[in-house]
Amino acid sequence: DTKIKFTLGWKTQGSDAAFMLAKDKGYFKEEGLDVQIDQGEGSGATVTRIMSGAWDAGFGDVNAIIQNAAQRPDAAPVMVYQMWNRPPFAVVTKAEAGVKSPKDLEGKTLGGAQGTPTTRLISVFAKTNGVDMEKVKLSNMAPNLQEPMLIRGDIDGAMVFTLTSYFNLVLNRQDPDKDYRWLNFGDYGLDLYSNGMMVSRKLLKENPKAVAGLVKAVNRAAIEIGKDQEAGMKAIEAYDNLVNLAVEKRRLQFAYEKLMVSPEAAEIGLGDIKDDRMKKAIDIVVQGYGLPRAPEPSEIFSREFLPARAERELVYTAN
Amino acid sequence: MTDFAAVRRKLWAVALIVGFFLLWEALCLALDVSDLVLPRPSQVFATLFARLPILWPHILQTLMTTMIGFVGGVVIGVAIGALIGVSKVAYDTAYPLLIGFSSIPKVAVVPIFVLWFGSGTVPAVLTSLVICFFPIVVNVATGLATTEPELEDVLKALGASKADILWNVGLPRVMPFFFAALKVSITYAFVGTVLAETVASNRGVGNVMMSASSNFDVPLVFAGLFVLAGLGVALYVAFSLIERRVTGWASRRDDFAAA
Amino acid sequence: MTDFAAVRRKLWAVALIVGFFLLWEALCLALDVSDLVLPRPSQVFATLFARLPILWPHILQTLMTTMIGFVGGVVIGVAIGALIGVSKVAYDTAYPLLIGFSSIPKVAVVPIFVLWFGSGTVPAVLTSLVICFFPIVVNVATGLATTEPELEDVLKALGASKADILWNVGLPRVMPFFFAALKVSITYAFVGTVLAETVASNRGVGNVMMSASSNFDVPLVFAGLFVLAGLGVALYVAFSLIERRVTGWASRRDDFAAA
Amino acid sequence: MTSGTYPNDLGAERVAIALSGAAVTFGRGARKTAALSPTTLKIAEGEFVALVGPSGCGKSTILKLASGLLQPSEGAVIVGGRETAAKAMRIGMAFQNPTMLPWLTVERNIMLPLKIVRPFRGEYRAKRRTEFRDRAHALLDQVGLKGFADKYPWQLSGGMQQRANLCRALIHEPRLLLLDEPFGALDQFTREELWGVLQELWLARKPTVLLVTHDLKEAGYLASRICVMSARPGRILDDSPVDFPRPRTVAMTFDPDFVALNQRLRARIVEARGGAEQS
Amino acid sequence: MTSGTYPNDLGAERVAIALSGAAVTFGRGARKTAALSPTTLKIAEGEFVALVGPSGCGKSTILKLASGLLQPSEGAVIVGGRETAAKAMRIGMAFQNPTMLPWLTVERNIMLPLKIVRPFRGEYRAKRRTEFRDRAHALLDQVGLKGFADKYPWQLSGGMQQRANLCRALIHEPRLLLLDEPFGALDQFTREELWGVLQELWLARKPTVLLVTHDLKEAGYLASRICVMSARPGRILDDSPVDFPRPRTVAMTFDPDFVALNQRLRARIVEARGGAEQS
Ligand SMILES: Nc1ncnc2c1ncn2[C@@H]1O[C@H](COP(=O)(O)OP(=O)(O)OP(=O)(O)O)[C@@H](O)[C@H]1O
Ligand SMILES: Nc1ncnc2c1ncn2[C@@H]1O[C@H](COP(=O)(O)OP(=O)(O)OP(=O)(O)O)[C@@H](O)[C@H]1O
Ligand SMILES: [Mg+2]
Ligand SMILES: [Mg+2]
Repeated sequence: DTKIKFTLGWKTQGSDAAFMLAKDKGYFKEEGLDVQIDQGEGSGATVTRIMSGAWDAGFGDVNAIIQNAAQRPDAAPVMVYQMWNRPPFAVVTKAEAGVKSPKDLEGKTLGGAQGTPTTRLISVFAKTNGVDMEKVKLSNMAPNLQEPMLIRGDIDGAMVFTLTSYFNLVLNRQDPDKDYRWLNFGDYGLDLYSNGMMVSRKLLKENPKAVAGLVKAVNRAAIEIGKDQEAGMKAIEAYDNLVNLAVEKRRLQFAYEKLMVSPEAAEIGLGDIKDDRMKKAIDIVVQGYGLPRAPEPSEIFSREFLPARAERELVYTAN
Repeated sequence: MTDFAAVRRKLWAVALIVGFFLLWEALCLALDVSDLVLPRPSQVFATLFARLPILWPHILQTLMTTMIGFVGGVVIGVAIGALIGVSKVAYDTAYPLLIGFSSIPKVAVVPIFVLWFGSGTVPAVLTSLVICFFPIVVNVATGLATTEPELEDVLKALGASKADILWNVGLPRVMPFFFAALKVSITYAFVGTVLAETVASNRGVGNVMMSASSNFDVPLVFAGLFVLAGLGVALYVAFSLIERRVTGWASRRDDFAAA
Repeated sequence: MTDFAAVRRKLWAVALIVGFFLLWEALCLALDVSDLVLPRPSQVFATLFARLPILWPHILQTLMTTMIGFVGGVVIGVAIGALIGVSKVAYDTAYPLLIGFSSIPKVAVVPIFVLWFGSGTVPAVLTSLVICFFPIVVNVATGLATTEPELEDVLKALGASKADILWNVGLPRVMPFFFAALKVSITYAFVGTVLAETVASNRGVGNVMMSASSNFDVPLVFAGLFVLAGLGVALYVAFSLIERRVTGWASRRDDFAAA
Repeated sequence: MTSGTYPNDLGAERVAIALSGAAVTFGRGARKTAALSPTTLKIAEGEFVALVGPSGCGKSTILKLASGLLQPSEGAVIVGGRETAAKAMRIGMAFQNPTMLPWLTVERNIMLPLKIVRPFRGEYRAKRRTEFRDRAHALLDQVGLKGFADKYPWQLSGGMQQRANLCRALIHEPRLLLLDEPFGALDQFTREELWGVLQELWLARKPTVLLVTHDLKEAGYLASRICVMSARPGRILDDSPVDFPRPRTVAMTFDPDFVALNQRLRARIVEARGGAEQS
Repeated sequence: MTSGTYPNDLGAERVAIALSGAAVTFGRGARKTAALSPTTLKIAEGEFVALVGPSGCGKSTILKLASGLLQPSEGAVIVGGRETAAKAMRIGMAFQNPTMLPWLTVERNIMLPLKIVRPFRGEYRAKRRTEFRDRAHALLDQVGLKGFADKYPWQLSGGMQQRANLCRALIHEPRLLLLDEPFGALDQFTREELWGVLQELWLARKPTVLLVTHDLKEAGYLASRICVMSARPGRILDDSPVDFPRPRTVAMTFDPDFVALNQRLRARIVEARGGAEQS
């Protein structure tokens, strides 16, 4: 079997179920792959981890690929399966702060973890929506401090990943729907792609068959979980018995509902992208990160390994 | 000192330690501190006992990793310390380099280890090693450098080699401070292991704590901290027993010869 | 030792340290190590000089934070160390608690500080303090516990109080090991500050490194590391000068009386 | 045996040191070592008592009892009417092994008692560079250590360390002087010079002195009373007054009476050794 | 002054120690202390030389030169034909201050030379519990320390430590014995007993001995030659043979010839002190 070192985007989360299921049910094995799944340090760090050569593939943020591809086109990994069709980037504020539109952020203090896409893109978000960044105060903090500081009122808003922050608020005994307002970047002109499965250029060049196998197995698992989340949760539990299964199941469903199921996915199938949308997304990132050049979508994404369209038909039923 | 006094002293100490936890519990209750910020010890112990079966393999993993790193750190620490303590050039060269290296947050070094050795146990062992050897170096070197020349002269007059002197005078003389350094080192060894486990490992107490903390399972985070503290104290107790035997001469305990 | 020999020794040391960096440079070139993993020293220094104006306020911030935390740590460390070294009950009580606390990765403690004191300098100072005082406690306590009773008897016979004995015998006796502990502590103080800065702060070298690392600007990360190493070494040199004056008696350098 | 035994009942005179059946045992259980058999000894204020006896018999132990460094395992020790010696009397002690603090110069070592002992301690900061310093230098001159004030103790020879040690015991004009073989490492001439210094000092201020020595001539020259101890665990075998007039001279040590005293004490010591020294 | 000066030309006899104009200075610049003036001294193999002189004159310094612990600042020191003393001869040294290692029991301290010195070191592990141990115990018995083998050094009295120190210098049957006031802290009787022990040992094995002492009687009893040193920085003033027959006895020390020798040496010392001791 080909050994593959695979890194997740973060610690075990329900939304990673597809990878666990593919491993658990032997889909990787069927493709002649021996995949070792490691927990990650952040979906941006997945890119550096793969670039450093210590991992072959991983689940991470496409925007980080864009950033690196602009500077080191030969080293940056390539996205081969765009799992999340929509961006999870958002600014969350307390309902009582009365932030109804981006413009209301002026005069507020926002907390964010350095280097996360949300934090990096906040200026583009502001510019797109006519917010004067001079009037917004930014404060750095570790990701797991954002929600507590928001709850305590040390900051007025947090620049977050919806998928993570929503459940952090739940875990902090808050009601994220009733008491909080979410400004999703996707709803305010930042129509970006986000996490998916990426592989190293080395693996791509030396063992394309393995890449194809990887994509096939993960796709099969992701489609399956769309119909049966319980199966995914079993795989999660087998991988890491420390997680809060109830919360992780909700997170898994959140990922499907808010990030994966979309008109675009229904049109082109799970895992694929539209090149013109990607081109726009690249421009946003280039602008937001102040990159020296705009890479082509083909440098970022390869659809070469995607299974046939029919196999990528996502049917999601919550259960 | 009579046996009775010794027992009473130990009881006092136990009472004070228990008192510390009771105070913590009481303060949390009185100030109504959220368990998301600082859980009460009773919650932490409850979590710890409830989750112990799941935690157990992680604890063993962390303990094993730490012990390997620690033993390696001690060996290397003593070797470098002896070198620095004996050679002036080594002192002038190695000290600045080691100080510089030690001032660097090890979290920046872990990725390099991961790259070279893959994720998992090896980088954790190495992190634990590099984080824990410095206190040993410093104390061994200082102990050797401050050894009374009179004691060394006893051996020199016999035509002893440098190694003889190191072995028969330097090292015994250094023992009390070596053990002092061990106490510091073992705690840092745990910190190193946990650090590496949070960065790049799927097992170990560090990993548990990281995932618990990203799930805001604060009592579990603290259960992990208590486990680490407990492991640290357990090893400290083990060293103390050895220390009593080996360095009793230095504090001239009356019961030393009899022990 | 003649002055000439001392100078030659220093030159040797400088040559070896420079050699270390050249070796690193050469190995990186020979093994074609990516600068994403381990930049060459030349790249790091180039980045450092190019970015120095921007880095400068951060360096000052980190240095100041560390110094405050370190001074606090030293004061508290000496106080607790003296207590433990003198009182048996304190020894039995405080040691396990301190060992336990020290075995805890401080990264787990920083968020608590941040939630209590807000982000910024205060939690960084506290982190630096709690991370650096333990080596001092241990060495001061050990030094006091192993002080030769004969020396204490000199004062006891004069009817000296415990404080007199501590001040006139205990502390001078402990000095060499106190300075040894300072060397360990200052490095940990930097680590603590940087740690807190990475968790929650808008300034400081830790913040710079965090943002550099999220930008994949590895040479800048290493520039930060070099700055930290440099600060550590600079403070070490400062302590060494004091140490020479204060503890020369312990190594009985021939040039001590003349210094 | 009562022939040479000094009346231990001091009557109205004030008692400086009183050991009442004081015994010292080190260690516990099987490792127990008796260092001193129950010993009763009274020393009046202003007396000069010399303590002689075989090596290991407990002479230093008695000095440590008198200075309060050691508590008796049995019996009681009262110094200056109190149980805590140092509180009751200003004590000057010269230890058997010179115990200079290695981080202080000879001068600072010698001034140490002034830093600690009342009433000097209050004035120490003010006078350490003037009056106290001069006093230390004067003492150093007297013992032949002129010019060594700025040296560190390990830069002195054995005999010089011993002399510095003596200076430290004298500098604060103690009322009780405990000297443990203070001249052991000195040549005969330096020794005799220092006898003179010590005698002068005693005549001038009349402190209580307890001197341990192996030199019967020294004991006879200096002491007003000589106690002979048995081998370990020691007890006091003989307690004789020395009645030669003061000031005494070295020449006096050749006086037949003096020689006779020496001979008698020597005989007592031989007798004492007979039983126990082989252990 | 040549009256009592021993011919320093040893002819065909093998030279054990040769100091040729060896001088020692400590420190540098303004802080320079001359510890020993240029000194020339030859000691033949099997000689027993006693060194006497005022405190601080450099006696211990000469011993350290002979043992190789100190290098002369001027001149040369050759021991057993070589510059590195310890390589040339098996040396036994008793330091002036007992320097027992505090972490070892008395027994282990005494056995230390056997652990270090060839040919014993190879056999140390095998014999430390049997033969070597017995040897240590036998020595301890001889100096009157039976039963103290398992104590730690700080559990001994001053004089007992000194005796243990002597045992350590003797246990490995050294060819060169350097003794720095080895009986200083002992009472007269223990001292005389140990003179006998040392003389016997010397007669049996004929090691070269260099003994520092302040006791002229001791020097006369033990030595075959006595060197008198001047005050600091010392040099050798007088070098006289002692021709009394062996084995000598304590009674012999009352012999008129013996007393005369003592008196003559005493006069030389007084003369030596006249000039320098005030410094
Ligand atoms: N700390 C100790 N532990 C155990 N035994 C001790 C200790 N101190 C002294 N002793 C024992 O007590 C006895 C008396 O000791 P002390 O020092 O009083 O003798 P001394 O009369 O001063 O002898 P010396 O003339 O040799 O100095 C000795 O046999 C010694 O072994
Ligand atoms: N390490 C040193 N540094 C400076 N001076 C020293 C050192 N060691 C010895 N001296 C000086 O050298 C001189 C000779 O010392 P040495 O120990 O040889 O004297 P000694 O003849 O043995 O005297 P004593 O009979 O008092 O032991 C002394 O004046 C002493 O101050
Ligand atoms: Mg004594
Ligand atoms: Mg000497």
